Amino acid sequence: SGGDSEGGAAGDAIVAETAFNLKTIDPHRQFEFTGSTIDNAIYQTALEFEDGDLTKPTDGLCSYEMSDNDKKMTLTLKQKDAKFSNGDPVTVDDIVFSFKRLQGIEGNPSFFLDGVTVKKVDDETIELISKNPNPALPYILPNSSIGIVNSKVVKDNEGTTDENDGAEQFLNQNSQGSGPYKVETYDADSKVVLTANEHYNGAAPKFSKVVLRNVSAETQVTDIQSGQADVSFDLSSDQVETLDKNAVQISSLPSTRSIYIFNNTDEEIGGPTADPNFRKAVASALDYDKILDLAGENGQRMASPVPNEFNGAVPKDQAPDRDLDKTKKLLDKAGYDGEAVPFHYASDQAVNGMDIAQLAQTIQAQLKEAGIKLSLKPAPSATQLDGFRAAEQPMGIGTWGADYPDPSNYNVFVPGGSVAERVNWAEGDSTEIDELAAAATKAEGDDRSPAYAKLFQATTETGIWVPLVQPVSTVVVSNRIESYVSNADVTFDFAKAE
Amino acid sequence: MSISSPKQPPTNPDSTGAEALDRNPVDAGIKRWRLRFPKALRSPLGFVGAAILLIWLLVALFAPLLAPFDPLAQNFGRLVAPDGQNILGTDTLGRDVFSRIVVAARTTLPAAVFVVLCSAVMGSVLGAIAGYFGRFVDEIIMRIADLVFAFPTIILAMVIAAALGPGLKNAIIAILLVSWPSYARVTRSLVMTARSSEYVIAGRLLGFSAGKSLLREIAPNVVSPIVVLATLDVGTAILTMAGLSFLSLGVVPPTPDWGAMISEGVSQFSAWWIAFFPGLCILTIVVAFNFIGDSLRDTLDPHTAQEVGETTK
Amino acid sequence: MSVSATDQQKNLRPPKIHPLLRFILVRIGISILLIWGVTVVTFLMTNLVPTDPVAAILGDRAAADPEIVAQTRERLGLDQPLIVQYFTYLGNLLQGDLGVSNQTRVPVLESIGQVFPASIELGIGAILLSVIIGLLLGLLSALKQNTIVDHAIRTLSLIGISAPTFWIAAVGYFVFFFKLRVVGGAGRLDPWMTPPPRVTGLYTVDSLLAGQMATFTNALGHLILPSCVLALFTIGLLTRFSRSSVLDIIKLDYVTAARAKGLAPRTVVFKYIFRGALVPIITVVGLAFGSLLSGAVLTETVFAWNGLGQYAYRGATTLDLPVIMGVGLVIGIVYIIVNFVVDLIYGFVDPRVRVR
Amino acid sequence: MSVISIRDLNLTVTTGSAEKHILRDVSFDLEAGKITGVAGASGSGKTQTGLAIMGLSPDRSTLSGSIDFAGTELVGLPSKKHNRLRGRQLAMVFQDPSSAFHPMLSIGDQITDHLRHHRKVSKKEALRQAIRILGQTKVPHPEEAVSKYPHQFSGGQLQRIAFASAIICEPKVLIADEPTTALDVTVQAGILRLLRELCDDLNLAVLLVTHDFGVLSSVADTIVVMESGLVVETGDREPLITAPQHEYTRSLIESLPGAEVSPR
Amino acid sequence: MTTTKDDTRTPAQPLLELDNVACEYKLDGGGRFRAVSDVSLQLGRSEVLGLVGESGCGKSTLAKLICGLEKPAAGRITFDSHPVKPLGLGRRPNHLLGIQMVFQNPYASLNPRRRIRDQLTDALALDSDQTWTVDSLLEAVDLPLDAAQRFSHSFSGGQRQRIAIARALAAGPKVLVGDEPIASLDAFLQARIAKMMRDLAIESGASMIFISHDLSIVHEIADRVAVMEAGGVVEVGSTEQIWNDPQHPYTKKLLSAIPRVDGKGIIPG
Ligand SMILES: Nc1ncnc2c1ncn2[C@@H]1O[C@H](COP(=O)(O)OP(=O)(O)OP(=O)(O)O)[C@@H](O)[C@H]1O
Ligand SMILES: Nc1ncnc2c1ncn2[C@@H]1O[C@H](COP(=O)(O)OP(=O)(O)OP(=O)(O)O)[C@@H](O)[C@H]1O
Ligand SMILES: [Mg+2]
Ligand SMILES: [Mg+2]
Repeated sequence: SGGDSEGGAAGDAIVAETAFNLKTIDPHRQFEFTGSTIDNAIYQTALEFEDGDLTKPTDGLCSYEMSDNDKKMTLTLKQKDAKFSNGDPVTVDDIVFSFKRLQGIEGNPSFFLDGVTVKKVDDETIELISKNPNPALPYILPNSSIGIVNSKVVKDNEGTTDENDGAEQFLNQNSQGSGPYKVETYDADSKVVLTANEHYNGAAPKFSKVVLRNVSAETQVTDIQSGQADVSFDLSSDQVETLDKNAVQISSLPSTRSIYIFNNTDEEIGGPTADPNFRKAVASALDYDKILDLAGENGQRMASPVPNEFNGAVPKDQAPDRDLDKTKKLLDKAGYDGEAVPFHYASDQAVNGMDIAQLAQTIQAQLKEAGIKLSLKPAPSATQLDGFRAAEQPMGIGTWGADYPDPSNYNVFVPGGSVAERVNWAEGDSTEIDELAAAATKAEGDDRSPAYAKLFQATTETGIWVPLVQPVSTVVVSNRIESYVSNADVTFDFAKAE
Repeated sequence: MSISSPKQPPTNPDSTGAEALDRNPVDAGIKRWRLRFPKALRSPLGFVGAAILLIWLLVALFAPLLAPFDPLAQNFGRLVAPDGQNILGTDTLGRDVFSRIVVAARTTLPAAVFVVLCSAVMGSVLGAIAGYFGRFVDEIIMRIADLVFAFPTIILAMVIAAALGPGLKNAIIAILLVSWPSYARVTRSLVMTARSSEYVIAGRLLGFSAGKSLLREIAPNVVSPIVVLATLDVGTAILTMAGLSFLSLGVVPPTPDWGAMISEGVSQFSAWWIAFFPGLCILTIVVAFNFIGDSLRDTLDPHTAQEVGETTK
Repeated sequence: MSVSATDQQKNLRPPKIHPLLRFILVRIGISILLIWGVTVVTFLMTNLVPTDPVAAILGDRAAADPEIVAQTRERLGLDQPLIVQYFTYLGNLLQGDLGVSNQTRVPVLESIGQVFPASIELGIGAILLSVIIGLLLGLLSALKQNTIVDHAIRTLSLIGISAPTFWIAAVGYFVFFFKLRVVGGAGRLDPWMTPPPRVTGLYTVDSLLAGQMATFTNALGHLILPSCVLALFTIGLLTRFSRSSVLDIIKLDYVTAARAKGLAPRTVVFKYIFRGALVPIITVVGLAFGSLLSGAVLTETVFAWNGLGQYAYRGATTLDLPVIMGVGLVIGIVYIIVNFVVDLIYGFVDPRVRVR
Repeated sequence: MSVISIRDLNLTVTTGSAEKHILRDVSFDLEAGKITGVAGASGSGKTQTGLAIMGLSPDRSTLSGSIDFAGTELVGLPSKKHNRLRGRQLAMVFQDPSSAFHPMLSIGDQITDHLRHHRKVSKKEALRQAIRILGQTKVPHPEEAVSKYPHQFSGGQLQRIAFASAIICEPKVLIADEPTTALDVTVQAGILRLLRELCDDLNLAVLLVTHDFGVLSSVADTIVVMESGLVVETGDREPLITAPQHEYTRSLIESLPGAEVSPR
Repeated sequence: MTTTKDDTRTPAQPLLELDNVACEYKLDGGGRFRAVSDVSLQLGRSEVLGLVGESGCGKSTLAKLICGLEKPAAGRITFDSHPVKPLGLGRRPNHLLGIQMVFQNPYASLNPRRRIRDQLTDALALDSDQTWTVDSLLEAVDLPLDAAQRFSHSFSGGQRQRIAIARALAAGPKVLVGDEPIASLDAFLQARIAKMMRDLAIESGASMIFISHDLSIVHEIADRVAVMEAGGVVEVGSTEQIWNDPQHPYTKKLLSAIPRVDGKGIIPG
């Protein structure tokens, strides 16, 4: 195709395409994929995951040390040559301000540092004191939401560390980070352009410009093949399959997202779903292989909501299999009379290329074979989420993306957790699980992983959550890019592409 | 907001000669009225349209017999290209595209006809009231119609569907709410012309009340243009429904639906058959209604025909 | 049958203002009333939407905290009665404040300022195409009434108004861009191109103004397919309408009179027939512009054309109320203004209104 | 010497699959300086006869026979050549003056565009002539009239303007199709007088189509009576009206109030 | 404005009386147009009043006023000692049903979608005396009996006008208003239809107001003539009087403009 010569026109710009879910690139407010992809390129963080190894946080701007009781973390400024895009050096004050701003402005990611007190010790040291033992903290700090901003400039532009903060618009248009790039133009609806930060203390990126375009997945297919784009984030496995493998490079990574069926525990709302037998019947009625097929080549089974690569994951060979005889028995036990259960899902959503609407239809067809009737209730994701949040949906598809790679992030699925509340599952509903949860929280060091695995196994066994699949995060890169880095931490590292 | 000057049919000096009859457009139209349907179908376009429609009606009627497979069963390989078994291929979930297309005719056709019937009734009743009673009743109804006109159909329908949730019922409500004004406009203008026409005044002089003359004298004269408009509008309704489904705001899956199939298909360019054939179905059926409507319109007198034509969106 | 001028004047109580001025004033009045109506409809419509804007504003995490929710609700005035909310909304509107998107936190007016020129560029492209092609085809078809040319044009125009836009868009994109490469791809420019310095916001115009020929050709290459797709429906509409409108005119005495004067056929067609047919056609062009705006939603989605349609679609599916209200208002106003202008043209073109 | 001599003119029109014989063997002459009136009930083919001379017969009609115009055969004349005669040699005035003018073009424009086309005169010169001609047809204030629009005139005035437009190129033949039917009697008299004057002054051969024997009785020199496409009687005005020979003519005239027909 | 009092009063109580009636139209561009001003007229029983005047002088407007189809701006109209009220949305009051009208345009005055029989029956229902039947009506206006089953489109203009006359007569009117009922007919039919109207009206004991701009026909059928100019009545008198001794210059002008069918080649006026 003529794409190559046309692509050549792109010169030192790298064009990446994704279907935007961009709300802001103020690091302390952003909480979505697009925002964090951008902020990853703009901001440095106190700690990092080197080479995408999510199990081991490493030094970023700072090095760290945890106290024995996991209550105190000491950060020491390590990269003293780091400079913001306006040339100011990165100081401890900037880090402290960034942490405090994250906490104070009550944005979506504020919870990251819930219960943590930030204290400047001297010009090189910061202390983070947690009320409760907080072993997850090193796993939290690499998140791009905790990017370090230039405190002086941000304060000059209405930035504060409480809810009166007014620097969001400013930060969208004028990024204040020390990462390899800075914002050139920001248009939340269509396009964000980044240019190289000439003060960046690392190796200067090969591509001095990054264009991130808002493009639907179907258009990404044609664009990546025709040389209109260099990187595509949202292709489904079916779409990837059709690509000319000689013209593109494909990198698939295990996703950090989980897709599950939720069942409401309140009989008034859920009807049959309040019955554990029914829920378990659902779990054994699904044909997981076919679902896996939808997710594409490297999709994985899940035995709990926790991704397989994380600490605390239940080994995937323990995931249930299809067993229609069992289903039949369970349904008989539940006394299910064939009534149609409303099944809610977001009709306009795809998770790592997995179309939720298609998944829902597949589930419906499979459950029908097993004698369970679903009536599909699609809605735009905003509406669907409203109903889910209000705990009004009997059954449906939920998705969870890891905020940080630590099992404690999945406590939301445990009774009393924020997601569990949406199926009316409260603390005290199951003493066994409450005990397991307490044990997991208490566990330290190497004990944590098995303790959490036990907790999530028990949680999953209730059938309230039926984990479906851990999709693959597929990044398609055009052949114009000779080498690149794509890992579980940064889906695609613009600065390292050549 | 259209400026329409009520045109009186030309009055020419006349004779007793019978051949003079053809010269008055009003009469010419009326003379053909009783022969209209068969005659309209005799025009080549009308015939082709009727034939296509007939085929589709038969398809819808006998869908269960025609569909070789269960349209919902995900029994085949996914994205299989058209072959001997799946003559139009399979979709992303391994369902037979041909069976889905055939069965989809069962939802689309009745729904479109139903929505058009409802909006034709609603619109023409409102339009007749506005046209006959005039003054502020007219102002209120027509300004509301203008407002609806001022909103792009699909956006309004989109918001309504998004608010009420997707689903055939809600799509129908949405389309109903945006499509009545064209009927209101046409009816109003026809009623206004008829109201001041001499035969209606003659009736009033004979002691008909306004309501009686509206029902007995005006209504029969308004019906045929409305029928024509409605025929043309079925096509529009099908397109709007397909558009809503395309934006996943229409028919709820897994019910087969052409618009939804296209939307699914465009994400799979290489599996072109998923989107291509349903598009063709929409095209042919809308063409059929438009061909028939157009031939019917040709049998109306020019003034009325223009009235119908002008307001069709 | 006319009355002699003197009789008319004797019994005439002349209007206090010139009829043209009055005509304009009445039109302005109606337009303002309609725009007000649009504000009411947008407001009511979005208030009927059963969703909680606060949750959308705060996002998933923060919405879980009832305290923050209550605070936000108060800050946004959502605890006030509906009527108070409406007047606040109206007051803000009058100050040019359309609110802030729940999703992106960007002021709606600013976003619309961004996406509007894109839609206008597409709309103008499409309307130009449809007017030129539609009128010529319609004229040709009428002049060759009942010939094979006429039948062909009529059939094609009927098919044109029957095709689902989004399907044609997808097929067109696949064939002309993906397979044949004769047009530009999705978006308004190739991704690595920098938009021209903004003057009008229309890339084709701005690039010409800035003398950037490469950008111009690129923008044009991207514009051509979506505007053709979008124009397809209106071409059909205008062809049909101008045909019937020309046929109406052809029958009139003044056309026979013009032919009887031995004028060149071209003069008869363009000076007499076309001019006569144009007045009703102008009205339909106004209406067609409205249907273009509708069609744009679907077309823009397929072509990743970052215009009002896509903005509206995203607003509607995320139930981003300020966005929906803003777009509804803007499109309503554009529609009303277009029709106002059409009415004015109508008034100016027709000497019966202009001259007394 | 007749300016136009029509012989055995036949006109058939095909509508759909049916063929309609509109004119059957029509023959009569038009002479310079004389007004030839054509009378007949509605639909008898009066207008079509006039249009056939102008070469404006309906589409899909066939014309046969002969129309001789000063040596030129008009039947079968290529339309380009006919077009050169129209407006310049052959002029026509229509029944309803208010619909014979384009509502959106000024009077000056409409009565001079054929002058400019045929004679290639300048716009200014054309307007000058227009004003002169309007004066000749007694339109009040000709200088202002040229810049006005049709709706600003009464029917009678418009018909005068139509006559002005017809004679501005100094034609030899003028066809007037019911020029007074749409007008009031008082206005009609003025128009008839104008027609007579123009015919005499310019030595025009006039074909006056009408079904009003009162009008014919006032201005026509010769009268042709038609019945469903056939000429039933031709003759000089006075004998034809007072002593009609054909039964049809007789019945027509007798039906008129105040007609003075000599008893048989 | 020259106005003339109607001084040719019929001795007894007049059937219809117009007293200083005026009517105004609102114009599209604003402003008002006074189409009829200060008209006083009387109509006796079994009499035919001709109303003449040039186009646009207000004849139709006057006819509409009489039928209550326009609202008078001033003045009073009395029919059979009842005031004529403008027609609103409701039924026309019974005592006013005695005024019926025949319109100018025969193509528009019959309902194209209803059979002739139905339209005549509607009218027959009003006449308590049962003077007519559908058949006798058709016979009276010289139409074949099978006409009743047909729709209006199968009739020529002259035939339709006769049906319209039949319908007006069927209601048993006391006043028949004909608004240029012959104007759109062939010249050779006009006199015939006009005479038929007069004969039928008088035979059934009604009076008639006959509006026309064709003076020679009015001369044939009217007992009295009113001449209108620019919204006002300038002269009223018996037909003979108007014809032989017109007083008003406008009447004179009007009369002298009628061309005579005498073959003399004299242009009138
Ligand atoms: N374009 C046409 N196509 C077919 N038939 C036509 C056409 N124009 C006229 N006729 C028919 O030709 C016949 C003669 O028409 P023409 O107009 O010459 O009559 P006329 O004597 O002028 O009548 P009038 O007094 O009503 O003007 C009529 O029967 C008419 O129906
Ligand atoms: N609805 C109306 N609005 C405004 N002006 C009107 C209206 N109807 C009639 N007129 C005007 O009122 C005047 C009288 O009209 P009317 O119809 O009564 O005249 P007429 O004598 O019946 O004329 P004609 O002989 O042409 O029928 C005319 O100048 C006309 O332009
Ligand atoms: Mg004629
Ligand atoms: Mg009148």
